Amino acid sequence: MSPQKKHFRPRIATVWLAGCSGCHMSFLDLDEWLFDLAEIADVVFSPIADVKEYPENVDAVLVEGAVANEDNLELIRKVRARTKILVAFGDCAVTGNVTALRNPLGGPEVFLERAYVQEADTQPGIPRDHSVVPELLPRVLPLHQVVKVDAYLRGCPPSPAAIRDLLLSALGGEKEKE
Amino acid sequence: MDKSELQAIAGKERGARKPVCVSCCTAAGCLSAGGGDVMDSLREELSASGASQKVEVRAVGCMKLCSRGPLVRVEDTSDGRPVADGARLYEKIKPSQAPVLIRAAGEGEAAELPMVDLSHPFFTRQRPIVLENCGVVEPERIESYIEADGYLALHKVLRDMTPEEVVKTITQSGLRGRGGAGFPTGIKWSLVAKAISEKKYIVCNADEGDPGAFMDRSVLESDPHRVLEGMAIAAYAVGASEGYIYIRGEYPLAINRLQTAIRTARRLGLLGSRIFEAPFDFNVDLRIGAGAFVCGEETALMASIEGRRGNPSPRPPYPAEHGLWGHSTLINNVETFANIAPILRRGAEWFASVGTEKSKGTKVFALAGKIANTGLIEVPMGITLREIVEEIGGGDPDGQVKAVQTGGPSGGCIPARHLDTPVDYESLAELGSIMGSGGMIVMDDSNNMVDVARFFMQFCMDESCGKCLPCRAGTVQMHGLLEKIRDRRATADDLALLEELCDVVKYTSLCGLGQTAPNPVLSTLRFFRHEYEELLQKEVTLA
Amino acid sequence: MKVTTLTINGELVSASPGATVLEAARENGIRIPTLCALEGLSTVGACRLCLVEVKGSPRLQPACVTAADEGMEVSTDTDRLRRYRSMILELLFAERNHVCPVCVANGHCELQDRARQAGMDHVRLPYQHPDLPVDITHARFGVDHNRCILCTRCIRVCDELEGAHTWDLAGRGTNARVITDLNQPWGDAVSCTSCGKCAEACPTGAIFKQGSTVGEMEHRSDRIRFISAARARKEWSP
Amino acid sequence: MKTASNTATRVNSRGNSSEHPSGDERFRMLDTSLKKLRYQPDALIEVLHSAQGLFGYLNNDVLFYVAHALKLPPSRVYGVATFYHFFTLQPRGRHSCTICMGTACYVKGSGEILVAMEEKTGLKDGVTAEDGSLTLSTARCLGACGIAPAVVYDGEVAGQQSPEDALKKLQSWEAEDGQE
Repeated sequence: MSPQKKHFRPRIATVWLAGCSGCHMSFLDLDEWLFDLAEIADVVFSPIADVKEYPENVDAVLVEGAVANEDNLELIRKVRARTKILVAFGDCAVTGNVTALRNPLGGPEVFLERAYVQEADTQPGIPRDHSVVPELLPRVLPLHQVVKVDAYLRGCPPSPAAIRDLLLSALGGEKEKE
Repeated sequence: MDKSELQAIAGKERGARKPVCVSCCTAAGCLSAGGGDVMDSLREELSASGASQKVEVRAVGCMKLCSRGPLVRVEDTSDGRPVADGARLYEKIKPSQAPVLIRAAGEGEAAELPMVDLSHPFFTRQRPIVLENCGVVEPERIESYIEADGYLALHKVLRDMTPEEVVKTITQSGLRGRGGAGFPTGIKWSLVAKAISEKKYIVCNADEGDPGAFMDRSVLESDPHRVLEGMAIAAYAVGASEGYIYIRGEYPLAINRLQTAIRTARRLGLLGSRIFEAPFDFNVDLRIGAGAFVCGEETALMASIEGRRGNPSPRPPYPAEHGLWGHSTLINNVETFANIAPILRRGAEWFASVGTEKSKGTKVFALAGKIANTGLIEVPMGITLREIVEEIGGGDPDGQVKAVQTGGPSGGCIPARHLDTPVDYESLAELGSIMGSGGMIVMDDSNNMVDVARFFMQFCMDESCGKCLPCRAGTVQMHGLLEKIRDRRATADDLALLEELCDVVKYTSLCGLGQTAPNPVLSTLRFFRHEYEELLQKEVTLA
Repeated sequence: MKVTTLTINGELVSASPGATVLEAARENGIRIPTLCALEGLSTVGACRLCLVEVKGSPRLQPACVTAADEGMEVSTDTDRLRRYRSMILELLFAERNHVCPVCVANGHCELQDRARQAGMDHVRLPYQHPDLPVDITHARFGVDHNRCILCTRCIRVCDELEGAHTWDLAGRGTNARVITDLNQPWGDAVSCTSCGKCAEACPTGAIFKQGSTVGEMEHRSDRIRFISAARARKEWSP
Repeated sequence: MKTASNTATRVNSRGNSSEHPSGDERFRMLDTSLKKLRYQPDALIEVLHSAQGLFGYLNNDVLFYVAHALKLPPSRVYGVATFYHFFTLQPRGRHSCTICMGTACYVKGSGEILVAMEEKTGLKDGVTAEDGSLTLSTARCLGACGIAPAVVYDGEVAGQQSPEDALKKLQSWEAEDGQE
């Protein structure tokens, strides 16, 4: 990452929790506008950038996906603590959407059993090492049930234009504050 | 049937009375404590003792101090003694004590059994109008009611008064509906009287649904004819010829006694056609509820009488214009009808002299909860809550009275510091509660107010009919939030959301059940907000 | 009978004799959101979205069942009403499992439309996530209870227009469900004539034509109005 | 389900007072109630009360029979039967324990009795054990507030109950049933 320049240069991030990555695909569909974005902001964390640790002092973040497991929970809390504007990015983040379809059917054991035992081709058994498969939360939650959310971007996925408009208004707002 | 026949029945009844009367409570409260066996033993013992020339045993209704049941009262009027002098009330009587009781009664002595002090404020502070016959007349014998001036008011109305005069009397008495909301009864009657309808109906709402309320049940079990007489008078006043009593299925004894009362009244010509030779017909049918609190709401009640799901409908149209099967219908509750005969017998002025400026007469309460004397009380309007709780109720035996809950799931919790509030419609409303139908539950330190609010919300959630969205889904969400607060998982945001939901459900629900469902939350928030706030967390906790 | 004159949102408007506030508003191009109301069917006043403020009345009135009276002053779009409507919609979305992106009615759904119009961008209340069945035993139609908002349009159209009364409501409160006959699979419901009016009347993706996939179920609720007018008034105008 | 419908139709086509093909006497008794209520559709709730009195619960066969007799749509009969708490569509257990949840009982601890019973039996309010031994339920208010908290064991009201009392009663039933 380049060192902070004198004039204000927003630090933005995107985060992928429990979702299909479709929202990120839509983000990437902004194509050449992404170059324009790079002109005005630094992307400091993203699944499409090789950064291991979510950094401090992020100005705005797009969070795709719902909170479904302990890893998601740990990350979203960290993201919240280190970010000024947190955007629930797409329907999974806003409502739980398809990822929350498991909620009506019972606790996580039901699904682990189905996925790793009943449907297993070889070596049935639920992986209990949570560094391999993170522990599932009892229920899948939309972001705002876990942390404070500043803006909501609906859509499955949100259209590239909607993402661009939201980013511009979020960054514009931050810029004015400087 | 004419007046002389009525008087003849009363005279015969009086003539058959014995000097010593042993009355055993056979209302549900005492029966559930074993009163039925006590009654049987007393009867057996009396016939075995040979004292039946001097002593009689009567199966009467509720004697009010339910927490000490089964209750047996002995009145000795031999040697011309006034009843009050020779009355003794025995408490917690067992069948095995019948011989002692009967022997003592025969000999004009007090039995060595635990007795209730009849000079206690529980009895002396009461003002019986609705309950004047309660525990005195035999509910299963119409003659007993006639002896106590029963059906005289109906006779007077049919022979000497025009329907307009009857409505006017009720209006002048200042009687307001005893079902909860307190709508002036006279106005309600005049609306139905004026309505143009091919047919009109009278409905008695006996779907007493508030948890912790048993006033109507006690009246129906103890003095059913009083309600029938009130309905017949109402029918004459508004021009109806058919009536229904919609009664909870959970009250088998009251149903049974009403059936007996209707049958015997019909046999004597006090129901049916040309009552008292007047051009007036009136028949009453029972409709048995099947367990739905919402059926206390009048449009739901009518749907249920018509054999449908008890879903309320938007008002207007009101039942006075568009009621049962589309006809003009008058709906009053049990206690309202029970006030009618005395008002007509003794006059509107007499009735209006009891109570306060805007709330006339008396109110029956079922006093229960953390209090020494649990039971049925009838007090003049305007009496303070403190007098009821501390004097009549004898205070809390184990702890400190914290709040008094009135109005059931539609009402609120009034904190101890407001105990000097007079009991009238307006004063209770000012404190965010309602008069309600008469449940009065005393709570102490051991009751957490968040849990009390949650309890009532669960009730509303279970009883919501599901027709309108705010009540159906709103009660579920409010209940969830209350649980979350109680279980120390909620934040200040959750409390704010709860308050917003209360506002929405209160103002957008279709019927009274939903509109009042937030009341227990709002009133506990108003007076016991700290109990909520103490439970709040700073951070979000996941379940 | 002459027309009624009343004020809606400060504007003097006239309404046909006997019109409700909702009809009066529509005649004058004023939009009041509704869900349970459907032209051609009886009104029930159940969804509470169409509540309006009437001057002089302490209570909010459902426009669909309130008569437009001479001289009435009605407000349909105050801050308070907007706040209530938004919460009502949140309550609906939280009650069952409305997953728009995989719904047959996505893009043609009255619930979705109302939410968009109300500017409701997220649901603050916890989702209840009830476990509800989908019944596809009928040869041509299906019912997905996850998407049902209990507006009872299907019940009314089946009873009032088709006359079969296959549908009704069972249970109560939050456990209420639309059912066919004795709560048996729709395909076994002998009273059903398979006319499809319930599918046209349904405001969401709850009742759908079999074979439709995401976004393909378009309801023709105007047909209900058409049939109703034809039956009642012998008017066959589209 | 379909057989139920067919039997009911056949019964109706032969007139209301004919025997039910199942030979069940109780249908004849239900006919008596129906006749007394003049087959009025308005009397649906009364008819369901009688039917439940006769059969103990309302199964689909009975509901179809009632629907045909009153000329009502089956869905409406089902809707009414499931609206009211009093009606049950499942057979009840051999024993019943009904805990009063009226306010007076609740403030005196009936909630704890319910929790204890639910934990012990694994049943929920309104549910009958799979082996048919027990139905656990709650009542809105028995009107026995004077003896709160009240519990009804097999139709007998008992006052001033504690969780221990209720569990003891449960044990005595288990012992009884074990002997039989």
